[in-house]
Amino acid sequence: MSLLDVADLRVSFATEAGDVRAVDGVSFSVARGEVVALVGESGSGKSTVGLTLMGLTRRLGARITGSAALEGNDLLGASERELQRLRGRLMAMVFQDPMSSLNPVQKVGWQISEQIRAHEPRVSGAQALERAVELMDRAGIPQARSRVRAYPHELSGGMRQRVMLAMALSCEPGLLIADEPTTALDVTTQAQILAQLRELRERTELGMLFITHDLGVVADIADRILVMRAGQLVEQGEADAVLRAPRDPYTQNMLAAYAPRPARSPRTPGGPLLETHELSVAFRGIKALDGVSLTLNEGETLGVVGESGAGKTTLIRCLIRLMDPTGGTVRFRGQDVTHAKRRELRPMRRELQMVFQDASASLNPRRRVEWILASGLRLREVPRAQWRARAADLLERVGLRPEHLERFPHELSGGERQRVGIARALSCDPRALVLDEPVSSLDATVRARVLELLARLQEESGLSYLLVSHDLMIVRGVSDRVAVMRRGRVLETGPTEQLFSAPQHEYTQALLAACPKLPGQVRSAV
Amino acid sequence: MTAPRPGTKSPPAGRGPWLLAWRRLARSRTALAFGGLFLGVAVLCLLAPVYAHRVAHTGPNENHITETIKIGGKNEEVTSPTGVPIGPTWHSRFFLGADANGRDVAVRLLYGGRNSLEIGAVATLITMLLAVLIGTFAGYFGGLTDGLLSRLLDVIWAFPPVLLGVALGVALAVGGLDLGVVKLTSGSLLLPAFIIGVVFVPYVARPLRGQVLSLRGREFIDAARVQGRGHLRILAGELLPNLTSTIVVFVPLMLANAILLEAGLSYLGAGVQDPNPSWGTMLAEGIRLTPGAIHLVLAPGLMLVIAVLGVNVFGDGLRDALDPRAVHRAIVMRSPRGTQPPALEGS
Amino acid sequence: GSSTSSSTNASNTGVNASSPSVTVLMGTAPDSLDPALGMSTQSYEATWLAYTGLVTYAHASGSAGAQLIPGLATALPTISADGKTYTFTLRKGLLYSNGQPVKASDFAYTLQRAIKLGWGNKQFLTGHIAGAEAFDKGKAHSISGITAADSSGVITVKLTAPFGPFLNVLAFPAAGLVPASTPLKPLPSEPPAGVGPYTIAHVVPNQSFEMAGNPHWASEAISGIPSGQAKVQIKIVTNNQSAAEQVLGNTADVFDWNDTVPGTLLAQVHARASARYAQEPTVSTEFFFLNTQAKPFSSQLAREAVNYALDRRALARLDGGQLTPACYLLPIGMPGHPAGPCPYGDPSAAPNTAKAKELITQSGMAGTAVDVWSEPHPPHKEYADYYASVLSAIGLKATVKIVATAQYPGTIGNLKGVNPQTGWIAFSQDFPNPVDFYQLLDAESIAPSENHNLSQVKDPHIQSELAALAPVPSSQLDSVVPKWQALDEYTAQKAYIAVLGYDDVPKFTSEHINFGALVFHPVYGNDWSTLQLK
Amino acid sequence: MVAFLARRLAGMAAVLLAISLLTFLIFQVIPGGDPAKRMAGRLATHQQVQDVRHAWGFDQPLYDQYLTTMGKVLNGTVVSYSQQINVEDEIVRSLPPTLSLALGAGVIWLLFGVIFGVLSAITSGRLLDRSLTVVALIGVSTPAFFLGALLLYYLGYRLKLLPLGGYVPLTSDPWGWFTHMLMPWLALSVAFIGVYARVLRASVLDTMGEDYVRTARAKGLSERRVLVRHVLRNSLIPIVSLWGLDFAAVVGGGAIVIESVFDLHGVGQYAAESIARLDVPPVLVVTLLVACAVVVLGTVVDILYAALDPRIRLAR
Ligand SMILES: Nc1ncnc2c1ncn2[C@@H]1O[C@H](COP(=O)(O)OP(=O)(O)OP(=O)(O)O)[C@@H](O)[C@H]1O
Ligand SMILES: Nc1ncnc2c1ncn2[C@@H]1O[C@H](COP(=O)(O)OP(=O)(O)OP(=O)(O)O)[C@@H](O)[C@H]1O
Ligand SMILES: [Mg+2]
Ligand SMILES: [Mg+2]
Repeated sequence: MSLLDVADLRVSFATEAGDVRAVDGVSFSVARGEVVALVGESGSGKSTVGLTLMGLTRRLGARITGSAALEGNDLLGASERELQRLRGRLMAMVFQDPMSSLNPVQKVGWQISEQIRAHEPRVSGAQALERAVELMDRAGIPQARSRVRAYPHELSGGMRQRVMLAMALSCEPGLLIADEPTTALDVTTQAQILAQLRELRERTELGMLFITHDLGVVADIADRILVMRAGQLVEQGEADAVLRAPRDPYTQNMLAAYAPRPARSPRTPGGPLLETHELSVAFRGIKALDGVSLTLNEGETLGVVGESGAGKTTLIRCLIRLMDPTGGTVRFRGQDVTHAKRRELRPMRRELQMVFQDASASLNPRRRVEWILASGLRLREVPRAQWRARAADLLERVGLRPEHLERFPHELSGGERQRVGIARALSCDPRALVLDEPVSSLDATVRARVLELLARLQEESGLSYLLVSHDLMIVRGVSDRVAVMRRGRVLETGPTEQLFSAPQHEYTQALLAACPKLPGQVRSAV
Repeated sequence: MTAPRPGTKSPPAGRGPWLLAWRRLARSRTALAFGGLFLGVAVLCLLAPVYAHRVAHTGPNENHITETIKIGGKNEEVTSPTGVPIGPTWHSRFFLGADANGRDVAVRLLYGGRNSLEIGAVATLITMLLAVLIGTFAGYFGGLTDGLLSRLLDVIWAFPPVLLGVALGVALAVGGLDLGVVKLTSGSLLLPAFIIGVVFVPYVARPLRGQVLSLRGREFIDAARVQGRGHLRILAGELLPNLTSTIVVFVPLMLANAILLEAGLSYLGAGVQDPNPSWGTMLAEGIRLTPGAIHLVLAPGLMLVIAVLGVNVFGDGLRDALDPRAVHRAIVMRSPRGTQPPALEGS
Repeated sequence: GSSTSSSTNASNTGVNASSPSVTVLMGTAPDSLDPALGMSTQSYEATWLAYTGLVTYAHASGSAGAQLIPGLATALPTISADGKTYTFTLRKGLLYSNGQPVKASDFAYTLQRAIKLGWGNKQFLTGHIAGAEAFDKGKAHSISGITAADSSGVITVKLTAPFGPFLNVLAFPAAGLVPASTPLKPLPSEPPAGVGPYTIAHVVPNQSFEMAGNPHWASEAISGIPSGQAKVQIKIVTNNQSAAEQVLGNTADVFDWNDTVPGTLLAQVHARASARYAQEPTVSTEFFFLNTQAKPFSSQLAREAVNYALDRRALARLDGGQLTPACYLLPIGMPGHPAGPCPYGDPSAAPNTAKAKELITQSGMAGTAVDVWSEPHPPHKEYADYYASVLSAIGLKATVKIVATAQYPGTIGNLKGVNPQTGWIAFSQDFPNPVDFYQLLDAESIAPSENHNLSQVKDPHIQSELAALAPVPSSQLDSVVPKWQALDEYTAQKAYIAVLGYDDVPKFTSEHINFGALVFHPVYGNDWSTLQLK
Repeated sequence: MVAFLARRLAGMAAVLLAISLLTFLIFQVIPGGDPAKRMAGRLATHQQVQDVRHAWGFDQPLYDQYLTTMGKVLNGTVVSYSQQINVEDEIVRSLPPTLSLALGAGVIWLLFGVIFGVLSAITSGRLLDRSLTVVALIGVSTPAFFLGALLLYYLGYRLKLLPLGGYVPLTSDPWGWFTHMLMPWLALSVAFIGVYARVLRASVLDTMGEDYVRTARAKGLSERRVLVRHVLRNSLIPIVSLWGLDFAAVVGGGAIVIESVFDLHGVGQYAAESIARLDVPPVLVVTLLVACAVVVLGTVVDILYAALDPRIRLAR
């Protein structure tokens, strides 16, 4: 007998721009102890399904039809009062963003025990808190007893996510809806959480609806897969079957995009272009960079990987002199960047451009694409009359159409925005680009296309890239050489294939081991 | 990682934020109605001379103390021997009654409105100009510039606005103010406008500074710096467009507050100088003559409330339209009676 | 003036702790309750009952109240033939309110203290008493012109030149004796001991004070000074409206005469309380000064035009009907007030605007710009508004200039600054002698930054008359009244000023008070020592 | 914390210095504002005025006058020019009415502001919300002295329900105190109620859209609990700080106009009368007092803010 039955679920939102059909006729079921993965590109309606089952889209003004039953309880027709009884006790949800999903002004222990007491009125406050400690402990939070008194902001992202998990499981629900529970985490933490969920399912027959766009994670945990696109289910089936032999063209595309790119054939690098020597940065005693020496050669791509907080962004900001290092130097074509005066810096700046991690934050939301591109052209003293044509050219180079010139950043998709970001960097006619996680905010299909674009530009104009990422797979596909960073230090550097097949440092080895893999993918090392 | 969150939907392509805001505003009928109300009052006030000549047949400063007028066949004195002025006649002459000097209240109300609105508008302009300059420079350059400008704001801030206004008003009432570029003579309407404008600067400059402070850390500013653009270019090209909606939101707010503060200062005798009427001075005179002549309080008071209410409701709608996701709602609506919380650092 | 004094019942034992209490509501707090500093009418109203000088005024209404009577002196002084030496004899056995005996030498100390603390009218002392100037400058340790023998009680005062109103000066509360042990510093909240039916107690500055009985008064009982029957509680209530309502509703007893019953309330007062409300004339004049040294009022025709054009009935209405229209500088109640008709027509009738316009045209001043100065206190601003509209109507171009009350005298009295053309001014008597008013037209009062002759009149006729009339002692004023009348008529003909009228003030009490018995004194207003509860 | 307080104190000293200088200078440049002329009497001669000027040190250089005055302010011996009464004593006497006014009105506006704001937010978009919005904005748009005059006229003169102004000490007559304060409280708080209702509405609506409120619902909490423990707990934080600052402003004379309308003899009225008399010392002291109150309460608010919102650390 299945735990959850959903039939012909349709959800639409009335917005200023008309109705948005977020979910458009979705039917599936989840059995006890089964993990069903819901995958699909951004905006396909995955979260809406989860939220609707929890009854949380009602107050957003959604129109909902179809049926959904959880252990015989009608979820869609239930009154708010009945839903309150079900939420947390029979079904629980873990939300995508653990920082914003916890109340910032309440202690985490209180937040967990609050749920327990809401459903079990006879439990005393102290008992509930005791259970919270236990739950947090089981969720793998070290020193749970003292951490119950912590506020959310005092915990790391991973710990916050585990608190969410502990909270969701506090009343031992039958169904857990997990909305991208690991997206915010680095690979090692992600692996730990996935292991916990697996263990939980074994132990408590927990049924799970696991929402994600990461196929690697799906392969790791799911029994069955549902693929969504534009509000509809385009494919569903056993996990292995879908991953090995996708039938729907969209799924095939997605898988293809995810598949790691073959390592590049090594090329002959030119002379050194950008060098750092013993670069150090300290923030109030914290060493964000601790003696980093790296070299980027002409025409090559240097990948820098490292977990969150490793100092990657700090490194990049020093390279382009958005920040002054506490020690060490940066040289660009032999010239000292670190101590250059503002006037000397200008020509260097043009040649050394940056692509930012968050494409939407790096584009002025109040300016049209044309203006954004023209601002670079103006600095090159291109006559005003040519701006528009040149801007259109640039767009073409990054695979966009001239009509995009008229748009504001918010009118572009994530991938398009990142392309504009690249076009802006190109507008200065640079020799080298430093790229801070240029694709990590994009979903898999778009990501692949942007990486392709970068490769093509490099072919065309011999640019050098310094590409920073926390994702090993990305770095692997595009880099000639790779450097691994941790806690402000470079642990090892080497040609891509060599580093991946024979990592020297044990941290690199751990990092590689933690990477989720699709079935059929051969682990390259360990 | 910022995957788009539910609730943010992409608007129709090709539309700028301004157009969208305008559309939202156009749909908010209450806001438009009240905006229209304010405009109506303003137009009415601009037509004061027409009313004075064609309808009331008297000017704003013409005294009719000892005259009598015919109402419904009866002769009535404009002011009684003990100085009590006639109430509303609802006729073309002395429609809203007379004041102690036997002047037509309706005529003065319209002329006074002109002055009140003019002061409000000029004061708002001064506030916005100074506040944008101070706020953006302090926020963008930080360091010493910020320190000095922020202390300056602190000083104006901690100075009780009404006391500052009255003190300045008294100080400048006779001699006027010589600013080098402009000379404000005593009795000039620009004088109270200038005082009010200065008093309100911190209320706008502080939030602007806070906003610039947070914008400064945004990546598109970094992007501009990476391109090697100069500070002023970045200020004007990148920052200012992002401040416009805040600025626009503040304009009606400040206009409303300026009109209110003008009334308060006039009540304390430091506002508009005689014989120029303003709603505030009329109110002050009216309050002196209550209870025998409540119309002298009600007429300017209600007119003032209607005009300010119009601005406020419109401003409220504008705020919603410009930023439905309510970044600006946190910008506290201010009254001249109080102060605004300083933008909290580190939040 | 309505009733005469009912006060000389010496059998009264004075005010003590068990006396009933009367509440006076006062709109403006006294500037200071220290007699050596107080200058405001509110201050005099209280201090003249607590600080009796060698001479004082009779406690009576109307012109009887302007009579000087012996106070702490046994009799009015003997004045030497040259008019420069005044000789007094102090009564015997007098005690201050704190029990200390009164000594003749205290008189000298009292005047020294007033001079040293900077009493605002000290020019009446330093300008006339021999040696006072030197004392003020610190060139002498005492005033050489004053001698006092404690044993005999004989006090002589020598003047530098005869000064008619000198006895009036000694009747100021500032000359009311205080013990020589009084500290030489302002004592606004613990006023010094004095001699009089009352002492000032429980002072909460700007909020309230009490006129309590003087425990030693009963034994002294100076004839002509009533002992009082009730304690007086004075509360400062800034809002005249509220104060008038309270008195009307009998929750307070006396409405201070310095305040105005709002015109809007007068109808009610007349209807409900006509038996306890009266409009009392004061010896004060409101006028517009006309600067004779500047256009347009350098032309006598233009000045006359103003006098013709003013509708004084309108001005009276602006003052809530509490202004008696008039055209002479010397007000009713001041010796020398002319009896004849006004040269510009009946001030209580319609103005002659046509004539005024004609005069302006004749004068050639038509179209001249005129600044009309006034202060914001009602109805002075309203006067100016009206006045400006009148000037505009007769062919001048008038602009109103309102200056904060505190700034006003300093602003208009500054010839180097604004040198005002015309503006409102009011003057109330310091003492019942016309010299007081004629300081305002005395050429010697013209000064570059402290100008008091705002019309800047430099008229030889006025100067010669003043020289003759000023030295006549107040006690012999009757003999020169016709001369004063003639002078004042001359002034009116020259149209040096445009008089609005004389101020009336309210005498208004609750029904608990014996209204008829309450004296309205021409110099000091409501005489609290004559307050009787029904 | 100590460093924070020290920095704030230093900042405060700087601000107070600037404010005192500014006040002092403003009064120096007032034409015809020479205090000596007023003190010398109405028909004083030039010589007399000079004497007063000398006696009071007005002929000393400006910085000297400033330093002497500030010295007296600091050791509490400064007296007013017009009455020569100790200014600090006078202010202490004026504090009870001002505190009564500020505290009472503060409680009223906080209470009703919160009630209206919450009502408005939970009925957002519906009729009640829209009517409350208009009512709140009417409140915001009404000058306090206009409202005060209307109250005085209708409740006082016409209906004779309440006294026509004045202040009765709480200690001598609690009921009298209450009836005398009622109208001033109302007149002062209405505008604030409007402001607070609007601010709280916005704040509640913002909070309602937060992810953690969704979490709270997902936990199966009752709607009331979600509202009180999660929404209000967070959205009241800005209100608390707002209240502190407004209170400071009102205590320090922000209620000048109301005190004058209702004749309360408070600090504000004292300041207003002193300005009218161009009496520098009281104005100086009141201004400094207000500035102190604003700065000190600003600091308290920041500390409170940090206590209420654990994310915020005291900075600067
Ligand atoms: N409250 C809402 N109002 C209007 N439209 C909404 C709302 N919530 C979601 N949508 C729209 O519904 C569609 C599906 O959104 P949903 O959040 O379910 O996508 P998703 O698959 O979870 O995407 P992601 O991977 O980015 O989280 C989107 O087009 C979104 O814009
Ligand atoms: N402005 C700053 N003040 C204090 N500490 C900082 C600051 N910026 C960075 N750090 C610290 O420096 C270290 C490196 O940060 P950095 O942003 O370079 O990491 P990263 O590798 O880019 O991480 P992520 O993948 O999360 O972006 C971190 O410990 C971070 O907390
Ligand atoms: Mg989602
Ligand atoms: Mg980073």
